[in-house]
Amino acid sequence: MEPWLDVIAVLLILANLRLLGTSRLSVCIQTVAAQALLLGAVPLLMHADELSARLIAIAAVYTVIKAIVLPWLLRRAARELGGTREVEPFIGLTLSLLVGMGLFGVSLFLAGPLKRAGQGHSGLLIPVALFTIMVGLLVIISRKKAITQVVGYLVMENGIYVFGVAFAVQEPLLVEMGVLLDVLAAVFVMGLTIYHISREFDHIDTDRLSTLKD
Amino acid sequence: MSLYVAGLIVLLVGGAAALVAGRRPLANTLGALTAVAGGLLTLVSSAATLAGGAGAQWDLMRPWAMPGGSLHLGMDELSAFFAICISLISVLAAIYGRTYLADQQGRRHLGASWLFYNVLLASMLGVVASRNALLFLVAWELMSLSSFLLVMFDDKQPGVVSAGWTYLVAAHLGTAFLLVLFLLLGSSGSLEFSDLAAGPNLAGVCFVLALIGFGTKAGLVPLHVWLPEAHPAAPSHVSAVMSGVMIKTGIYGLLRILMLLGTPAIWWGYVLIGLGAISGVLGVLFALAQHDLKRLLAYHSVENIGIIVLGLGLGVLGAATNQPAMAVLGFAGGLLHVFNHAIFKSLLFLGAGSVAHAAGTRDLESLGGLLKRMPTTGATFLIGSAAIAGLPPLNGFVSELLIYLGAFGSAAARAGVTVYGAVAVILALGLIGGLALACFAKAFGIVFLGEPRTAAAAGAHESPAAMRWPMVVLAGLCIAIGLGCPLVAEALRPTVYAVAGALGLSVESDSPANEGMALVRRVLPYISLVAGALLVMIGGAGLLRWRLLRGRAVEPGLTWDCGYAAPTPRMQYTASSFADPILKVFRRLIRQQRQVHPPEGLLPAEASLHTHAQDPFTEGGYRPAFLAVMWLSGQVRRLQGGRNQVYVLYIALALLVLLVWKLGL
Amino acid sequence: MATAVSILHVVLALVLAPLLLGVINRVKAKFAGRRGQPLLQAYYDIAKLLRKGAVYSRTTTWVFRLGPIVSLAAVVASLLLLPLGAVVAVVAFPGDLLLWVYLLGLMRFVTVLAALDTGSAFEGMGASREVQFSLLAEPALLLGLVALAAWSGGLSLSQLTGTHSTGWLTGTAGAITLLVSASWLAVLLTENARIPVDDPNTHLELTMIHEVMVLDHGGVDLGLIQYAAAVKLWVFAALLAGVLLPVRTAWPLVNLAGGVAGVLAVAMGVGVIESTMARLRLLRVPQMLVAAAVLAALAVVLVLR
Amino acid sequence: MIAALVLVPTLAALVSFALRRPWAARAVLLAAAIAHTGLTAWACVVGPAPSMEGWLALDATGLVFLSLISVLFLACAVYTVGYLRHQVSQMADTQEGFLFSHGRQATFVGCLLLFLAAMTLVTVAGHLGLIWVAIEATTLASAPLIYFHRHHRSLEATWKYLLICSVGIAVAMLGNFFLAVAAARGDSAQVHTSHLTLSSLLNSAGQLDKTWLKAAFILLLVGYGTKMGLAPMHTWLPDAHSEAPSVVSALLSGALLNCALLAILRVHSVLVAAGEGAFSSQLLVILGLTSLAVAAVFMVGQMDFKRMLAYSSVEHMGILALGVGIGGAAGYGAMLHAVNHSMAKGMLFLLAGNVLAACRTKHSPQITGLVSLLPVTGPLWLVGFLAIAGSPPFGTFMSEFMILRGALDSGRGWVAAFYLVALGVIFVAMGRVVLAMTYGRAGAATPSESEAVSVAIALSAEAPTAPKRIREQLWSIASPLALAACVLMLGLWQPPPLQNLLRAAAQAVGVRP
Repeated sequence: MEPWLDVIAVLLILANLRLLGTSRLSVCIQTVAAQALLLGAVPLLMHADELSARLIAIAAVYTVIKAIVLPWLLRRAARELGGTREVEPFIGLTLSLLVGMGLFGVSLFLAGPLKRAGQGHSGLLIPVALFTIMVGLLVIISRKKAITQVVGYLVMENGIYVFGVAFAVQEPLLVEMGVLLDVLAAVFVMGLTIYHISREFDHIDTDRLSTLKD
Repeated sequence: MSLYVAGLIVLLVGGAAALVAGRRPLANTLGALTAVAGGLLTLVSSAATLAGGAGAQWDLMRPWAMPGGSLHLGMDELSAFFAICISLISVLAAIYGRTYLADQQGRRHLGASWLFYNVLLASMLGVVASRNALLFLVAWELMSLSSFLLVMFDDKQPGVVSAGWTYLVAAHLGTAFLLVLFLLLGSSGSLEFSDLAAGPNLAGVCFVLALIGFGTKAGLVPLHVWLPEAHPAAPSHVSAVMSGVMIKTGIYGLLRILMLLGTPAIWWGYVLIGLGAISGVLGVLFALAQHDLKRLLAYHSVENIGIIVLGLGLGVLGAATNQPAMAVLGFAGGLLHVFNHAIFKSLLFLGAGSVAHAAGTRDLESLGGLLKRMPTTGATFLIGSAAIAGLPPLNGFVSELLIYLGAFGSAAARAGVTVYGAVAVILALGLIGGLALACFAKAFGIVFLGEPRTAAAAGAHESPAAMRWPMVVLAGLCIAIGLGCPLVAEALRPTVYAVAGALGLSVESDSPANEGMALVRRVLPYISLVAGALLVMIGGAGLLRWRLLRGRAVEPGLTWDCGYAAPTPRMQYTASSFADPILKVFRRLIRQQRQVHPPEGLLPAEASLHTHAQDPFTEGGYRPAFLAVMWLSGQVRRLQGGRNQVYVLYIALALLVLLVWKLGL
Repeated sequence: MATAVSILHVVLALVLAPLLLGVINRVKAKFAGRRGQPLLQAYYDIAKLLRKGAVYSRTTTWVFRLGPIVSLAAVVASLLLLPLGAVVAVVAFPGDLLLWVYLLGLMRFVTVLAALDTGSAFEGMGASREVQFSLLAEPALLLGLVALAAWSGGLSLSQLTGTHSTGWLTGTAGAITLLVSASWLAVLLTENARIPVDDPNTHLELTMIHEVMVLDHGGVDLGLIQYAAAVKLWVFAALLAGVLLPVRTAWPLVNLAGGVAGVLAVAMGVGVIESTMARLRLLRVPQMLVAAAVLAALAVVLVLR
Repeated sequence: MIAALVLVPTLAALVSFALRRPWAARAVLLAAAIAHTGLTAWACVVGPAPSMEGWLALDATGLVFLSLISVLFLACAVYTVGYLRHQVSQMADTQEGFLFSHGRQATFVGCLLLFLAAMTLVTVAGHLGLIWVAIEATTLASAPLIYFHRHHRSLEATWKYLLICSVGIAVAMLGNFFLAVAAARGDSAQVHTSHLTLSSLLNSAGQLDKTWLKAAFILLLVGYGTKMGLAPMHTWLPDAHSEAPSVVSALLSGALLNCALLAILRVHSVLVAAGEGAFSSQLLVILGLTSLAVAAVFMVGQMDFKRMLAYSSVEHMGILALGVGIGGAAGYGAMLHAVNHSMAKGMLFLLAGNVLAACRTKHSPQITGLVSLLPVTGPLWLVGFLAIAGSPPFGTFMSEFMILRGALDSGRGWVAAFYLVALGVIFVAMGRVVLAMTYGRAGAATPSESEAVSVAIALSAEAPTAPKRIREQLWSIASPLALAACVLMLGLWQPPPLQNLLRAAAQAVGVRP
């Protein structure tokens, strides 16, 4: 199954780059959903020989929440908000891509020592995890809209998940569910907030969300 | 011992009771009464300690549920001396204060005011009695806080809030140095005074820390800037306590630390002399430039602290170079001046309070002719003025004489390089003396003599008896100490010996340190003698004058104004004009804003001279520094620009930096 | 014997003090080619004033009346502390020099207050100048005392001027004596309101200092003031003469005679100065006093080196 | 027993959500707060045993934080009752004058109780994963609280709070993974997360992989540090504190930040046990100093008094991190300081609420003479300033003194100097604002031109235009008074049992007192 992991890793990288390269909000959400779908598959692939009901259950719940529920929420929020459907980056898309490539390099560099320390299944999973986290941060930092920041946050979460999977951090159910619920709730609350923002502000533009400052 | 503790308890309980009484007139009486009662108890107790020798000293230790702390009080010669000063002045000021505040009864929350006053007293008495560093610091800050709260009593007046702020900040920042000081001294783990000791090579650091920390409280230049703000802002009986004794706790602290540090280094003496000289000269110069009576007095506190520190510096210099006579004279002079200054400065502040109370203003240029209207206040103020100017036969002269003697003795002995320190002391004292004389000639002359310059001054009335008596007592003390100086010096001897002994000088009865004391014993009777003779001669001359004028025509008339027959009060010389020539000589040292409109032309129109003296340390040092910090922080605030994206970037950067730095990834 | 001579000095000083004014005036008259007033004119003036009644301004208070009395008492007290060359003072003890300085300060203080008590701008102005100049004279006086104290090793005025042998203007001792004397001459001229600092002969110029301060005094008060001023002149002259004087014999009476002669000589010297110099502009006076202080400081450095 | 501590407020919250009547919600709030305090007191006495295989465990450190949370919450609950009683349906904004409404009172109370439950869970959790969940839960429970005033600024603050804290929390989760990896190294190929209970981590600390452990600490420090308000991750804090209702600010500052600190302390204790105490201490000291510096800079010239208090929280979190990092006497000092800061800051925010209600502005230059205007709040405002600034006779002085002592004893002269300079600058800056507000002629709030304001003022029965003495409600001053008394007591007398508890707490986080 190892080769499949590499394929998934590459797909994840491509998803990240697509995220950075697109100018459309809907594409962003779509990409995150796709990423989550891929992630759901990773633990199954990694432990294909010792599949347990619990593992499958977790993977299923995860996939449902992150690939279906949350994107649906986001899409709804985006629709409610109206406004432009562009992501409105602070830095140009090309530059975003270039920075993304740079970040990938950094990830590879950082992953070196980590890999030595950890026990790698796929040479690519750890750098991909780091890369995904960084891209998530990059999206939060470099995009104007509040909703893209939620997207960035989700991407970051995805990266952390990849990391957990890569090191086979197999947590007891309670924590795992707790984590998932927290993420769900977080996004839900964020979505709610954005909904309020849309009512309070003319259109969702975090430019307007900078009246509180020193 | 039990009297002292009882006094503290009376003060605290009384203060609390006054607080409960709140706005009722009872609060005023209750607060003053307990302040007097508590002060008398501690006065008696500490006087007994000082008089009773080593046997009367006490030490009281109780556990305190506080890590590092203990309720450890003690009374030795030094503590007792300062406790006497504090109690005496506080009692008199409390008597004065009750009447001073009487017209606020029912309108203001006097209970709180008396609570703060009593806490101030208790904390000052606690400061001098504390034998545990933590307890000392708590008492120290309580003292600052309570006096700050008293300063804020008239917070509706313009400028008081900023004065209070300046004071609070100065007090607090000064304390920071003390924290470090005591922690360095207590690095062995215990914060009991008996266990405090400077680590190797740290004595100098400790001295500097003590100098800054305690110097701030004492008002040494350039740490004095709070003093001329805060003291005038407080009610006058509080100013008397603050200026008279509270700033002396700084001197106490400095002495206490010097005693803990043992044999001093030579440079400490030079530093003290240098700071003392600067404080003394600049203090009196700034005072001369003031037009606000209480502000003027406040600057004089800076000056007198300078004189005291000159004495201490001489003492430290003597201790460091083993010149016991000089050391003993320096310490004796400094300590006696602590006592003397407490007396005449509180007298002057009480007098200024009466003036402000009666005339409604403290502006010199609006006063005048008050001696006729307030005879007792005027006479006592005159005595205080002469005393603070160091004139015989009053007490101020005696303490300055002792310092002079130490310095002259060193010069006469031509004892190495320290002679130049001694010469500096003499020069500084001489200059201070001359300037103080000028300043008090101005203060007394403009306020009490001549004709009233405003209707308010013309309508002034003498204060009630309860305000006059404390002043009379203090003025009497000025004279009594001047005449009875040998007795006073004898009473002071244990304290001086304790200090000198702790600083590494041998004070056995046949040791050289006694030269100093022997000199004091030899000289002071002469001072009494000449002072007595002076009084007799004044009486004689008065008698002569009376004899000559008897039966002759003595007529009232107008002041002879060189043919100009109708002088008006506005034609009198003003305080600004009086001080102007001297200030011009020293114009480089003080920043005075002058607005001169000289008379012009053949028929000159209105001409005027307005001077406004700002403290150059405030204007040239602290304010620009504050503004620079403000500006800088204003620049840095852009970092908090309101954008989430940037904020997340900070997090990412922090993460990156830490990871790269710590793990070398 | 020595005590009797000391007392005799005080008596002589009290008697002869007004004579000094006569001497000065005579010298000035001689320089000007006039006959001049009688030598005893000051005595006549004082006597006449003491016979008069008094007019007091309604503005004044008891401070005004106290001024002349206290200043007379203070200056006489300072006389008690004053040696004349080898003639020790009546009261001599370590540190008496400071009491001496501060007694003169007391005299100044009461005079200034009495002046301010009149409420007149003239007197206020005089008072202001008085404190300014005497303040600046103080360092010169004190530094001179330091130099002599360090040289003689004594803390009493009598030791400073009396017991040590100055070696009459030779060597280090001479240099010190000369420097201190020059410095103190300036102090003398300032403190006693002489030319070039002040002009004792006019009242109404705005440049005046001492005379304008006592403008409102009259009769007995003025008499006391003038007498006190004369004694003050004697005090300073005696100090100066004591330092400069070569007479150091074993016979006290000779010393006294020499001393009195020295005082008269100083008075003549003052007369010469007043005749040959013009009054300085007021702004120049501080410079002169600072220069005097520098001379005294030089003496100090010379001793302590 | 331990579970009850969490369950009681949770159930109360659920009840509250269901309630229709505001007064009932308030009653539930008060009852739950009292019950929680009672349970906590009981826990202090009994010292409950760990349950659920060490997932829930209450050690001395946890007990300290639990107690302070509980006490502060009780104080805030009392205050909240008074606060909600006087809510009107429409309020005028203090800055821009528009009208806004509030969230439902029952929801507000419910969220408060959930918030309490989450914070309690942090203190009783003995498993790092559970701590993470609990901390994330605090974020979610408190977000609606910040958005209680329904207007755009509070919304913006809520949004920033949510996003920044979520990012931080995500980083912390990564840190937890790292820790799990570090714990699994020596063991087997499979990482098993029961390793993440504190007890097992501490027991097997010696076998943890050092590199992963260090990386984990950095991630957790930055992650939880975001929540705790350590600079430069503190950026959400001033916004949230200034826009939230004052009682929420009090809880955020006094309780929530401490929870995050507790999480960091847990990890720190693991590092100390693993022999890497120097590493984590150094980082704590550095972040502590950074926070102090940032707080000092931003407090200079700060005009918004609630923001000023928020930056003061940054400062004190810095002091706490510093104290823990320095160790020794400072460790005890830090524990004491956590208590002191909670009390003092809680009091100050509650008072700020009173001031805001009376003066209707957060712009401090418009406020003067509070002493005359508000006879209790005014003096207490000054007391609070002195207490928070570390002036004797308040407990903060003792704790700051001990931290300084620790710094000097451990030879960190420069750290001590920096600490004192920062404290000095902050004192000066804060003093300027507070004194100007407290004293002088009472001439507060220049009423804005908007008509709405006067309507709102009339509704709230407090007329700032006529600066006369205002009679204050007992509800609104009882809590600040009690908290002030606590801080004062800690400066004059620290009960020996408390000393023992604090000492044990300091020991538990790995600093030897």
